[in-house]
Amino acid sequence: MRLDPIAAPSLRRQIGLPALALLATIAVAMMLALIAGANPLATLGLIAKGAVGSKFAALETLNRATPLIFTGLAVAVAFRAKLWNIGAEAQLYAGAIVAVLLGTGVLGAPLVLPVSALAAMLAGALVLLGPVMLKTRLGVDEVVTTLLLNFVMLLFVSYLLEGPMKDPMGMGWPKSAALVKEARLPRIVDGLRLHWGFALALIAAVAVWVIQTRSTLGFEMRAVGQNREAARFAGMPVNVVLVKTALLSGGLAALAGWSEVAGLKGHLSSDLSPGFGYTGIIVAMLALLHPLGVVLSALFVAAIFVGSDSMSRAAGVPTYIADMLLATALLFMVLALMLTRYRVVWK
Amino acid sequence: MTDPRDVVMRLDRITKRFGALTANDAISLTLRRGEVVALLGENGAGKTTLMNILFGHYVADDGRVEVFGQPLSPGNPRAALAAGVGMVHQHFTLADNLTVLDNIRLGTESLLSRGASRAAARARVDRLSRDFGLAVHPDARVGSLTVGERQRVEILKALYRDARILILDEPTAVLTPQEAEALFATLRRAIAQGLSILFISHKLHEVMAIADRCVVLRHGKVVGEVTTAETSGAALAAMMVGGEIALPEARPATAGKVLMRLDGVTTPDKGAAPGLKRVTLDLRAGEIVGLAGVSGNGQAALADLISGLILPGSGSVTMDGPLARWSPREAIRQGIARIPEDRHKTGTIADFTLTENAVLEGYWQPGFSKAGLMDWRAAEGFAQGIIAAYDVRCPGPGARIRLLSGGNMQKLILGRVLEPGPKIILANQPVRGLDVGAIAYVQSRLIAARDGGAAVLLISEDLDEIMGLADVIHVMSEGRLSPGFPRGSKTAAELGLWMAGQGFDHAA
Amino acid sequence: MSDLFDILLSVSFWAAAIRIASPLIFATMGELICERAGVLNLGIEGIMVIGAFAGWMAVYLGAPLWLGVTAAMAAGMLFGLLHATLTVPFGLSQHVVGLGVTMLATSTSYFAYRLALPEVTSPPKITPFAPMDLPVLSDIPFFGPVLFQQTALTWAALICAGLVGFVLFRTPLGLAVRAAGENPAAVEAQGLSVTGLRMGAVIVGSGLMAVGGSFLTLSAFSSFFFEMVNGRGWICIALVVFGAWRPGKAVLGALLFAAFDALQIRLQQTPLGAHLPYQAFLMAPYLLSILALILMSRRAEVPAALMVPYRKGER
Amino acid sequence: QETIKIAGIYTVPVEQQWVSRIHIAAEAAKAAGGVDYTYTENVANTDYPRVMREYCESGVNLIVGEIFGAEAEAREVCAEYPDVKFLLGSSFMPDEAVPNLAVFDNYIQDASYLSGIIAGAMTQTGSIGMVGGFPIPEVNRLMNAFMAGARETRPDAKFQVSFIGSWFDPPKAKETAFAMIDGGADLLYAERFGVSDAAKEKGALAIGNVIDTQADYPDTVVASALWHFEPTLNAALEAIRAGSFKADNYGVYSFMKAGGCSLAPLGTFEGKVPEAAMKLVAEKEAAIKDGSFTVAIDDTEPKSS
Ligand SMILES: Nc1ncnc2c1ncn2[C@@H]1O[C@H](COP(=O)(O)OP(=O)(O)OP(=O)(O)O)[C@@H](O)[C@H]1O
Ligand SMILES: Nc1ncnc2c1ncn2[C@@H]1O[C@H](COP(=O)(O)OP(=O)(O)OP(=O)(O)O)[C@@H](O)[C@H]1O
Ligand SMILES: [Mg+2]
Ligand SMILES: [Mg+2]
Repeated sequence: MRLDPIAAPSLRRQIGLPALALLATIAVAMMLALIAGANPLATLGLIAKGAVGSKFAALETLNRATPLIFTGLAVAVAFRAKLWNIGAEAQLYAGAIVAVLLGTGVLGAPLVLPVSALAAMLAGALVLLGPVMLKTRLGVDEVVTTLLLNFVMLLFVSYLLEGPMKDPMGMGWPKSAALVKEARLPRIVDGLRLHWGFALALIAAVAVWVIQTRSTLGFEMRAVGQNREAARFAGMPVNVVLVKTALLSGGLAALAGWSEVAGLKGHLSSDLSPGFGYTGIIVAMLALLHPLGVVLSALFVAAIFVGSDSMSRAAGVPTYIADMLLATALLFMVLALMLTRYRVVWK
Repeated sequence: MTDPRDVVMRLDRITKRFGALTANDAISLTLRRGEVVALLGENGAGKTTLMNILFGHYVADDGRVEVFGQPLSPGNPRAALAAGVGMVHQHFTLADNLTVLDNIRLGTESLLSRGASRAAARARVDRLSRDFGLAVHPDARVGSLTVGERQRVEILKALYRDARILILDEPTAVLTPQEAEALFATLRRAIAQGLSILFISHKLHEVMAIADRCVVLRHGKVVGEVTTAETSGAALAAMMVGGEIALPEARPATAGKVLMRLDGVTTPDKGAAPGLKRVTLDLRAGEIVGLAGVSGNGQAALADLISGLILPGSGSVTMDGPLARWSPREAIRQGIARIPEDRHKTGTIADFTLTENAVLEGYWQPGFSKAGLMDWRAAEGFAQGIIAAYDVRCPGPGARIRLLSGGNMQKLILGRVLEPGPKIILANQPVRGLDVGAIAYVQSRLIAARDGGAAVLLISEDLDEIMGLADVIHVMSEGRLSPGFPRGSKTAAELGLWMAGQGFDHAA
Repeated sequence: MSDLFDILLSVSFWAAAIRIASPLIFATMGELICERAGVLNLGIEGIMVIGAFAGWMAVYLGAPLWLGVTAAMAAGMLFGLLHATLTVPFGLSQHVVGLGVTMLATSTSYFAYRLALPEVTSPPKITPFAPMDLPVLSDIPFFGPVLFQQTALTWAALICAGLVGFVLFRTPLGLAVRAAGENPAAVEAQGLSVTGLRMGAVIVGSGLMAVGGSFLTLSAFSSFFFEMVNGRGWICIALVVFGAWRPGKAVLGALLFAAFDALQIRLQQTPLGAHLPYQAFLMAPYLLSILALILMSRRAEVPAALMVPYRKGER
Repeated sequence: QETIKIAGIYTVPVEQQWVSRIHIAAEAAKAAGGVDYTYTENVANTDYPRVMREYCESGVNLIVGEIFGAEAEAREVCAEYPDVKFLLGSSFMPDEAVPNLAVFDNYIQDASYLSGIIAGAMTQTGSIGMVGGFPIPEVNRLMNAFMAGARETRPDAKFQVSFIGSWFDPPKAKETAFAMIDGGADLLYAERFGVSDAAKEKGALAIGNVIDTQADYPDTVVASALWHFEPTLNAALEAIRAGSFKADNYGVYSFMKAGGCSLAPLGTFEGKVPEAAMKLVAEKEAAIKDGSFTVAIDDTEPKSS
């Protein structure tokens, strides 16, 4: 088997293959429903209904997409520069911690949101800076250091929540005090959970897109990612670029945690993120590291998850089917996206 | 003609297309026992593609390959190896982290077997090394070897498998003249043992020296086939490009003031590569300084120093006064044009477009960006200008540079560094791997820059190139620099002695 | 201080370290094989889950223990096949496929468990591997109980590590696998199939990861629990780097990590434990891993083609 | 009478001890008739409010579950769906402003205390090991009551306390228990799965918690403090049927008085526990039931002694 690059993929290919991937996912869903003794024909409708079937459902999907856009952007920025940041999860929590530190009464009304957002970004950046320094100075593999820091950070959060940051009013449960009202991101639609964090995520995506395509920094980041030696020879400050990349990437991941706390939860707990940092990697790669694509792929991931989770309840299938379908959809989709650009040749 | 039974390999109407491009167009070719055939052609003529088909890396769209009378199954390197074909690729195929012996043994034994003893394998490698004059240490890690040693490993790999046909794709492009000589000695022994050789090179004197027959490709087609004895280098060159090549004629220089001075500069060694040892050197306006020497004798350190990659450990570098800061960007700011030794690794970014590569080192300058935002229109205009002025053959400024042939890539780099009107030009192996036409073009550009008042430092292992172009010649050996010899004051043999390190004892 | 020495000199501490290390050794060897061939397998966490599940389920349904191990291995190889197909011939991102496989294998295990046992309110048990009390050997002071009262699966882990080392460094197959991770073009040029080697390595490696997972349900414990793998797979990825891609060093790393784990459990009971938050102890193994990586960073040799997909005929 | 549709939303799988008690009670109510029951397990706290809303939208009448990790948001949902009743595990008090939310918790300190009395009598070395998941109030409360009970019969008892930082890692819990046995413990308080296994392998004893596992460890598990969710659920169902469901604290339905907890039968250990201790247990049990004695509710994190 060989793969031949296609110079100019046809529109049919570009739309048809992803559509096929979705169809295949639906087929898997039906098969699983059948195995679980549910009505396979109902699955498609139930998934769609659960993901976008009502205002409530659609907004929940957007809600779930919000942190994924941030972590997806964080990963896209880093991976573009071949900085393998697997630690968005830890950076996310760093942002969440800052949201609580500054949002529980330390700062007042007009200042608290912008200041805590910036401080959160800085905290996330610092978390990533460590591994990046180790990489640039000592050549320590960042895949492993960022991965391990996720566990350290989670334990640190757990320590904070059982120690210094424990909510005195929390009846002993390990969680932080609640944010004051001024530190909360307002909701976009009254009565529904969607908050301005989603809008901020969209703005961030556009900003990252501008940085990557229009700015000198974006040019430098791509160059360093593609060929470090050539970038250095061309006079680019490679380590500075890597550090800037880390700051941007860690900062974006931190915003995910910050917006979850400020927009949704109102407090920090050690299960704030069900793996948003890891899913961000999938989101970013699905988008081929394109910042605007990240928005689409985050929405896709969120819709599949929320839709299948809802379907599992409506159809009476074990809830784990949601993750199965999400994983299936992802794998089919990356394959389909690759096949839009390559043709399989059997020799 | 000889007995047809002597034909060891026959390519029959091989055609290979990459998209719209036909890289090989119905190429037929035969190789006989004990014969050396040279395959010639411009960059991108389709030579490597043809060899890759023969060896099974690519599958031909049409045509067939016969080895020792048997058809070779397509797309299957294993079959080619089994049939007795060995190939030394243009870009070596060695695993750096493995030892020489492991690289050679790789794939020679059944994967499910326990494997023959290392000792036996080593003995066999030792014997082959001796028989063919291919000295390498079997337990050395390939990553620590010089280019020449790696090539010996590649040849040993083929011989270890009892190759009867040896394909060499530009084997001398990266070799020092001494290493090239040694390679030819090896090849002669191989021929004597009955091997047949298919040989690709852009260096016509080598071709004249070793080949029995030459096959010339242009645009994927065979345009000529001659017996070496009945042709000349000039005739071959003309056949390749389809016309006469005007070789650059260097007029005497009129040297101006010193633009850069190195005074007793010493730099640290880098692994096996020596640093500079108290080097003193003047680069003058309107003069080409040639740096001769066997590669790995400190040229890299000198190039890195002038490129801004390293700082002098001791001694001083002055350009209109002592250097305050030193970095690649500072070097660019000071008007130094840098043509790197390796255009693939350091000179360009393969997946970037021509436009992006054109502004790779100047993107921060006011013309290309403002307030941190790129002006892509200006950048593309710049690239367009280079493409037009330097005759870069490409689909357009938006094409990825990896699609370009080496020569055209080099022209883009040339344009990138020469367009801003540099004061000093560092040209490190500027014509390596290029075809004769491209070489003539690059060299004429360098001469034109000199005539425009630039100081040029030309680093090359090709003594002919140095002697032809340089106004002043220095020789480097183990990090030391010889005095400057004016054009024509030393013969090649005399320079060779310096290269071997002989004059330095008196001079030092 | 004396607490620390007491712990370090105790038989049970070292026995615990070896026990804790056993699943890590299997899975680390699996990951090491994959990475040596050039494929980063982030599916490890999920493959350990499916191994824990499949091995346990087989035994629960009546299979003998070793058949359970085999079932785990087969399940792991199946997901390895999926990973390999997507990352090797199709050359998809190893990050995405790895995380996707982890998600798929994990959810598949849970889904299947729930379908098979919908009504349980207390996790069913099997009879796991028992420690092997070897006559004479077990009576050797100190080493006897540390080494010879482990279960057969622990022994299998140690043997497996030796075997992996032998195959990788002493056989033509191992040479080919390592070369595939260093320079696939070199492998191709010597007439071997990069695709075949890499796929084989990923499949076999995934099988070992799954056996590592099954250690948790067939030896360390007797029930299958959701989330019981608890990040062990990620640790193994760190252990491979820590071990500089060498089986011997990786086993050492696993033992070291396990020893720290065993130590922190015990230190929590010392006066020190009363002063420090328990999270500090749980963090220690991770922080020490990072520290160790820093200390050995200079010498580590990453397989040069790790994470680089190989597409034949493309340069 | 109309069927009451119950939906359970659990943050862990239904095998988890705590949730299993709710699940069993709900299944029992369903079997008894007049009730319909579905559930979703393993819901992340992030998703919890969404799942609540989904069930509300789908028209269930009563939602049971646990909102310890999603209090604020969950209460918002309750407020937004006033027609749906909620019976949720929570550390907080009921709120008059949200009249459709009643809270509960596993207040089984009474039974834990009694099991502690037996433990104190059964330990030879006087050293007791306790392995927990996280030091949350629901865990601390029971550990503290158990320790108080143990001190009744063994005033000099020493306790080793460890938290493994996970709810679902029996191998780790087992290793921790092994370490405690090495440290001299001959009796373990089995808050997590895995602890009794260690005790069994090393010939130590164990005291169960929330569920009865003696059948699996006949020679190991001496006694267990059981939680019964049935009184809590039945009270809620009655209130709904009577139309009197309101913001209320159902925690008391877990008290021994209400039948919400009990000491498991000694079973295989019948006759092996010292007479005096069993007498004390009986006394205290009676005192608890008639209200003359209350076991202190102490939610602070227990420390090794
Ligand atoms: N893998 C490939 N994919 C697409 N096009 C290719 C590929 N390899 C080669 N080509 C095309 O085939 C043409 C011939 O390439 P080839 O490598 O055979 O040139 P060559 O004669 O070896 O040149 P050089 O002298 O520079 O080595 C090139 O111009 C290129 O456009
Ligand atoms: N991925 C590719 N796609 C298309 N064409 C390619 C690709 N890689 C190489 N080529 C073509 O193959 C030809 C030979 O490539 P190669 O890498 O040998 O460069 P080259 O021209 O020989 O330069 P150099 O001598 O510097 O190595 C080039 O002309 C280039 O056009
Ligand atoms: Mg070529
Ligand atoms: Mg070339």
